[in-house]
Amino acid sequence: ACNSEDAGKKADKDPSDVEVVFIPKMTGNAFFESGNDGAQEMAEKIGFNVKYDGAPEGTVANQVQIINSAVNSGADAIAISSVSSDGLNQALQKALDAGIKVVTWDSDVDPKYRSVYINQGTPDILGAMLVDMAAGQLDNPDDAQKVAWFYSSPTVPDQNSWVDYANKYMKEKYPKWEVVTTQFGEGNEQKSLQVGESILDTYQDIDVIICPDSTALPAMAQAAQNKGLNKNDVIITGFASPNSMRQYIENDTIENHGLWDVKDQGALAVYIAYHLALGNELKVGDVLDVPELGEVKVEPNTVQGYDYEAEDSGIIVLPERIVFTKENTQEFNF
Amino acid sequence: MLRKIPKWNLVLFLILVTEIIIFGLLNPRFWNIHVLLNSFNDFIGIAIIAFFVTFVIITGGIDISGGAIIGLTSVIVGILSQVAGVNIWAAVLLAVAAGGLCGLLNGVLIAYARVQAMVITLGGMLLYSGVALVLVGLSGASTYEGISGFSQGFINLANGKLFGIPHSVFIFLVLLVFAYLLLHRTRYGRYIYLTGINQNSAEYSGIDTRKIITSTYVLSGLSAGVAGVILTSYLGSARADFGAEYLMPILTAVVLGGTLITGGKGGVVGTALASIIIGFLKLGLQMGGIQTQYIGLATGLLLIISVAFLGVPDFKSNIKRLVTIKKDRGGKLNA
Amino acid sequence: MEETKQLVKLNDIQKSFNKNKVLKGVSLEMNQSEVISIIGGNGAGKSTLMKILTGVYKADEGSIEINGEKVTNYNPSIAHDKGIYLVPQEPLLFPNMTIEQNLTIGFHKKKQEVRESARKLLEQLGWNFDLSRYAISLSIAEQQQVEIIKGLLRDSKVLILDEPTSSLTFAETESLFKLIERLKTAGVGIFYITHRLDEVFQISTHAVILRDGQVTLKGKINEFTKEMLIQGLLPNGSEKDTSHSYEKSSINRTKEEKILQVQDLCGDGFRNISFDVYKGEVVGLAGLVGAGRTEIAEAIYGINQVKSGKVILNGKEITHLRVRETIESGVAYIPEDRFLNGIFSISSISSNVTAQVITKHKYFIDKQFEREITDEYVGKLSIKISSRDDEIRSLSGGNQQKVVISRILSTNPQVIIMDEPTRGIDAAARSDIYNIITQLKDQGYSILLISSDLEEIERISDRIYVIYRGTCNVCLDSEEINATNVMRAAFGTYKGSEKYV
Amino acid sequence: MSSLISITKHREIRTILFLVLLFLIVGIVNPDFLAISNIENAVKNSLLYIVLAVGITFVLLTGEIDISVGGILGLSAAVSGMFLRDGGSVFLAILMAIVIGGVIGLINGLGVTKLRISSFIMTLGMLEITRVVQVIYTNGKWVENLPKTFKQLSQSSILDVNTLGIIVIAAVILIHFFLVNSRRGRYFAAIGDNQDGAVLIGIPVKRYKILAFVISGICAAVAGLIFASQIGFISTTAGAGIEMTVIAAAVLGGVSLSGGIGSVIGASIGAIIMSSINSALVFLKVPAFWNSAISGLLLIIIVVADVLIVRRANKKANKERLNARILNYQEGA
Ligand SMILES: Nc1ncnc2c1ncn2[C@@H]1O[C@H](COP(=O)(O)OP(=O)(O)OP(=O)(O)O)[C@@H](O)[C@H]1O
Ligand SMILES: Nc1ncnc2c1ncn2[C@@H]1O[C@H](COP(=O)(O)OP(=O)(O)OP(=O)(O)O)[C@@H](O)[C@H]1O
Ligand SMILES: [Mg+2]
Ligand SMILES: [Mg+2]
Repeated sequence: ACNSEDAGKKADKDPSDVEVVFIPKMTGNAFFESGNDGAQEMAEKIGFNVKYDGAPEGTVANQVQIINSAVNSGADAIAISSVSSDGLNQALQKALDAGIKVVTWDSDVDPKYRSVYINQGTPDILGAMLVDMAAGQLDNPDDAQKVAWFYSSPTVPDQNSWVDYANKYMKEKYPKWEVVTTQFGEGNEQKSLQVGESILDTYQDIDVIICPDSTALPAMAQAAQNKGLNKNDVIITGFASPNSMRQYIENDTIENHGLWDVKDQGALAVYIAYHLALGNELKVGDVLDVPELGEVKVEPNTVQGYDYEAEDSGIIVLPERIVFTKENTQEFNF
Repeated sequence: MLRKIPKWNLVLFLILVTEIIIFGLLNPRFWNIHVLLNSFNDFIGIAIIAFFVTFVIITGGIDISGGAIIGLTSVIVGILSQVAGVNIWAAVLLAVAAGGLCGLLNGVLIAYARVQAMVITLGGMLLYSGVALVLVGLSGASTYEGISGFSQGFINLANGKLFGIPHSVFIFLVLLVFAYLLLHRTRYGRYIYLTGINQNSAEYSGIDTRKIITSTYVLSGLSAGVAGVILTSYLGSARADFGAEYLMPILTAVVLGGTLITGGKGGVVGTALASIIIGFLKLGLQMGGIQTQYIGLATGLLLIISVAFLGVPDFKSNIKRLVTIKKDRGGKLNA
Repeated sequence: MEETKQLVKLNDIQKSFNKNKVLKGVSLEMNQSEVISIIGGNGAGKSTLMKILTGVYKADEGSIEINGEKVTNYNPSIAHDKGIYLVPQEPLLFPNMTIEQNLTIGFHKKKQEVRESARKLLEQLGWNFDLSRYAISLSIAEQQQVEIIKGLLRDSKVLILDEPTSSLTFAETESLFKLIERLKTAGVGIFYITHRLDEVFQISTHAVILRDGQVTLKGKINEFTKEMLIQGLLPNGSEKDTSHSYEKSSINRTKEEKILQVQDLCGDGFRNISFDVYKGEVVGLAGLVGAGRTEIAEAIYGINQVKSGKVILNGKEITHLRVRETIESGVAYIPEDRFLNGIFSISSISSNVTAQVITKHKYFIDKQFEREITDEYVGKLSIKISSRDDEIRSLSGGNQQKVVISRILSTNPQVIIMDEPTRGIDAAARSDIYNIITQLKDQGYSILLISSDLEEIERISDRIYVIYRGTCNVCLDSEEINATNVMRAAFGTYKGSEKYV
Repeated sequence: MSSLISITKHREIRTILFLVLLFLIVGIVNPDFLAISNIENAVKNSLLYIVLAVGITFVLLTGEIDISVGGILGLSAAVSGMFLRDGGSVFLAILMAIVIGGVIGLINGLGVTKLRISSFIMTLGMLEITRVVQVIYTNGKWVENLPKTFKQLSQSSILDVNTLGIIVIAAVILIHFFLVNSRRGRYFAAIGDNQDGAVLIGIPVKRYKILAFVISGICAAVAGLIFASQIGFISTTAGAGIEMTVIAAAVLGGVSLSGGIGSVIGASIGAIIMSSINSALVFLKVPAFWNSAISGLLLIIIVVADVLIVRRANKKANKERLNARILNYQEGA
């Protein structure tokens, strides 16, 4: 790695001198591991270095520590999926002061502290998507339905924000739907399975269970399978990687689930970080041609509802989100 | 003079020095004194709780609720100052006091009802982190966004520098000296040891062991409260899940520091050295290019190997014995 | 008569702990039907030698022959197979098991058989136990009894009794001796460790004196006199007088004030206890094992609850005070169960000694002061240590007891309650302690002595109250004190003088 | 009254009472909780904890502690899971898991007995190591898509009762009788009760301690298999933090952390309580952010209540025994 202080001057430095630290919320989670796969592939193709660094527990203090170490060890850029919208501010400020470029992906921070956010979709897009995936399976979606939310914990920002929007959306579009419970699995498989089974036992007339969490969804599906239920008895959907859900789609436990191409997201995040680290600038409205991924456009922060507007701070929204069904699940590997 | 320093602390000191040398060779930036001093910020929470969990463990107990108390106090600071509009420093005091109160509950149940400490503090851990969530839920603040917008003065508490040295280093030192004097120089400290070695004998000697035991949990709770405040200041945000991952690191620092998990032996200097060792280990490996998720391997090995070294006064001869024992077994099998 | 068979032979056994050379080449042999008494000062290495014989410790040098065969790779389980069993000095029962489980564990015999033979044995000894009691509820004396039973049940060929009688009273000791006699005729060899020289002459066939890790005297018992044994115990050339030279200096009670008054005290395990202790007096509390003496002492001290009645110290009532307050008002207590309630095993000798005096300091600990106090008592009681910073658990049993006594003495109390203070203490130290008692008396301190050693309690008490099944109906004045009276009273059959009934 | 006290003398029975109480209280709020199917479910869901608790009980009885069980669980589940996913035979996978658990247990045991490392430190270190080894072995990936046949192992039933449940419960009862009635079985508790005493009567203390760690390791590995079979996928943090829950379960069931006291049946019931609390909270229909606070409170109330009951009973028995010796003593006199 080169000295970060003069990073800005050398726009034409060698790719192999650039180190991007790619930080997931936590390690050991299929979603982030897939993002890392995409990031590593991109790095290999272009020739820069990506260091994947995260802790098994996704906590603010751990991320701060990892950011600090990245600064200390002389990284050039950081691409991070943040566990907290405000807890990383001090650490990121230090990174920026040290001349390090900051890109966020998956989960954003205060836009003051990063250049670009690689967004899989704004909370309203994703919230609506969750509801629509369930509604699409119903013959009469306007009828009354009993809905349960099941995800990781009340403290994670992104899942909670999707659910917030989804609840609003539900009220407008399907006013007869009723949320009967919101449960948490703490990202723990055993507990998720157990809570999943308990949901089915406690609310025996439940119609829809939405699980926007990569542990809760497969556990919920397994719980339904254990109880001998399938997609005709209860609708289970949510966000998780296709690899973890394929079997449940194939054996008809669930009809569909969604996600965005997290490999692309990871790849894009590290590429943008690399691009900035080379000394390039990205302004709102710029269009950049990314190898393999095509053209992307930098949108203003306002698309996510932020007030902060600066030339060099913007959002790139991933073009598409995928709904996985029996037809297409084989086509993905992450 | 050297003989007066406990052997284990010397070993820890040597480990620390070795660590600094090796990591510096891997990445010379590690030798930058500012890098090292700044890294105190990242383990200060663990260290100051570990100082007082050392007290608890010496009395023969254990306290695993410290991490949860961090979250609770952080939320209390946040809600009081940002939602209820209480003066930030008053909020800080109240939060630390709340930490002490949690410790008091642990302590009373453990010392007076004589319930096993591990279970009470495990229950406490769930309870306090649960209460933190409930508080946030009831206060109307969003549970997942964290409460921020603290005054610069408060943010400076952990982020500021004095003579170019981060505040956290001073906080570390002040609390270390305080804990050291309390444990190793006062009558109270002596009572902690005696209680931990043999509570009966201590009772017969007129020591009010239950008060002593309770007080150590209160101290531990207070220190977790302080850690919660510092972490909130450092991160500029108050969240219920702060500190959740500190459970094992705190215990690791205490036991690597040479404190006997069964009580009666140990000290805060060891704990302090051990927390620096673990902190630097993490930093050094990260700077050396190792992914954080693999660092557990290093801590695990460090723990086992160094303690094997400690537990056996003459390590070499023990290895020898191990070998010979195996030989003996072989012999028996043949017979 | 059959020719006697050699059971055990120890050749040149050496053993060190760290750098402390404990046994410096000890050789011993034992034949069938021998009772060999091993005597020696505290820390001489007696227990260590016996632990080596049973495989608990490994000798550094030397060899062990059992039934004429050299043993290698020795361990306790082999020792048991060969019929060697050790009844340890400190009872090592399993507290959370019942007595019966304690007796059967590790035993190859069927439970039913063990139960049967245990019952028989108890009958022979005249001891009384509910086998379903948990060991944790036993007093130290009872634990010792159970350990002894455990040893006797084993049908061992070599039985080692390490100070078995140290907390037994005369009655229990008598019945034990009868049984030892019977075992002896059955051909069992017995190593008997004791500090009570009278017992040596009573039961042993041979005596061995161990001093500083070496055998200094060895031979048939009838070749020795008590004086010779005492002489053998002393370091070469030393002329210290260690006979139990205790001079009773009876005080005139009418002139002195009552320092401790116990009035109609009731609690769990005792009822309507009343007695007085005058200034400068040694009052004995005698009784059988389980009579309730310890309970009374602990009630006075504030450990146990008092249901009714009063304890008055110097005219001030101290009945319901907590331990700390009792200590502050001037009462000290040497607990009976040293291991459970006395020592801080992994703490240094010096902090064991000073655990109580440091209350006098305000906030900080004065290390210099600690050193001085420790050195003073190590000297006074001739405690055998290698460094005052050593852990107390590395000391021999007797030396640990001396440390506990030092702790109590260092607080300068007005009344000292001593519960079996000389348990496990050697003759020399015993006279040291008696000397201290004399000094304390002279300074106007008073002592309440609970002792199972008949000779001791007889010799140094000015008066003796005898406890019988939780009640106190007999007080023996100094002219009434003699073995027979004490014994009778302990069995509840004393009719002599009516004045205290 | 006295019969009630004598009932509560048995630790296991007390724990069962707590369990029944828990079910009744939740049942009052939501009668569905008392449905047979749910009770069966509760047992099924706690099988994993039961197996872990049984293993850890061996270690706790000897006066040591094993906090590496979560790591062993994860590692053995991941290794055998990957083997199964790639088409390996179920039998071999089970064997592999058991070997892994046994070997790690053996290392723990050797470290504790031969190198004299305190078991807390040894197993804490091992916990960290096994976690990382799992990450390295799986390359940080989840193990997914386990074959159906394997997942069915935990779901099959005889006469409508979960087969695995029957096996585990039968095993627990057998182990209980081994520990209580057999000569060797009692050695475990004896060692924790009084180690010096155990040495003296010739118990090979070290060997039994090593054995306890090996048993605990194997149990953790078996729990890993149950985990894989019941849940169907294995993340790299599988079983994280489970050690504390299991220790709490054992303690709840009357196992002492200082050794010598406890039974596997008690520990198993404790495990059912610990895992039922999770489901109970869903049945109670309180907002989920109360869950953690309520389960903490419940745990504290149960252990404190239990300790107070025992203390009272012990005090009373002690008093009676002491007073029985007093001459002419009458109750109330
Ligand atoms: N485990 C040990 N570690 C270190 N030193 C020990 C240990 N056991 C005994 N010693 C030392 O060995 C010496 C002999 O002890 P031992 O217990 O054999 O004496 P003893 O003759 O039985 O004395 P006592 O009459 O007091 O019981 C003592 O000085 C003691 O300090
Ligand atoms: N720690 C204890 N826990 C429970 N019961 C105890 C305890 N200590 C003693 N006891 C009980 O108290 C009874 C009375 O014993 P105590 O020690 O008071 O008798 P003593 O007269 O002092 O006899 P000794 O000659 O043994 O000293 C004992 O039989 C024992 O059952
Ligand atoms: Mg001895
Ligand atoms: Mg007594």
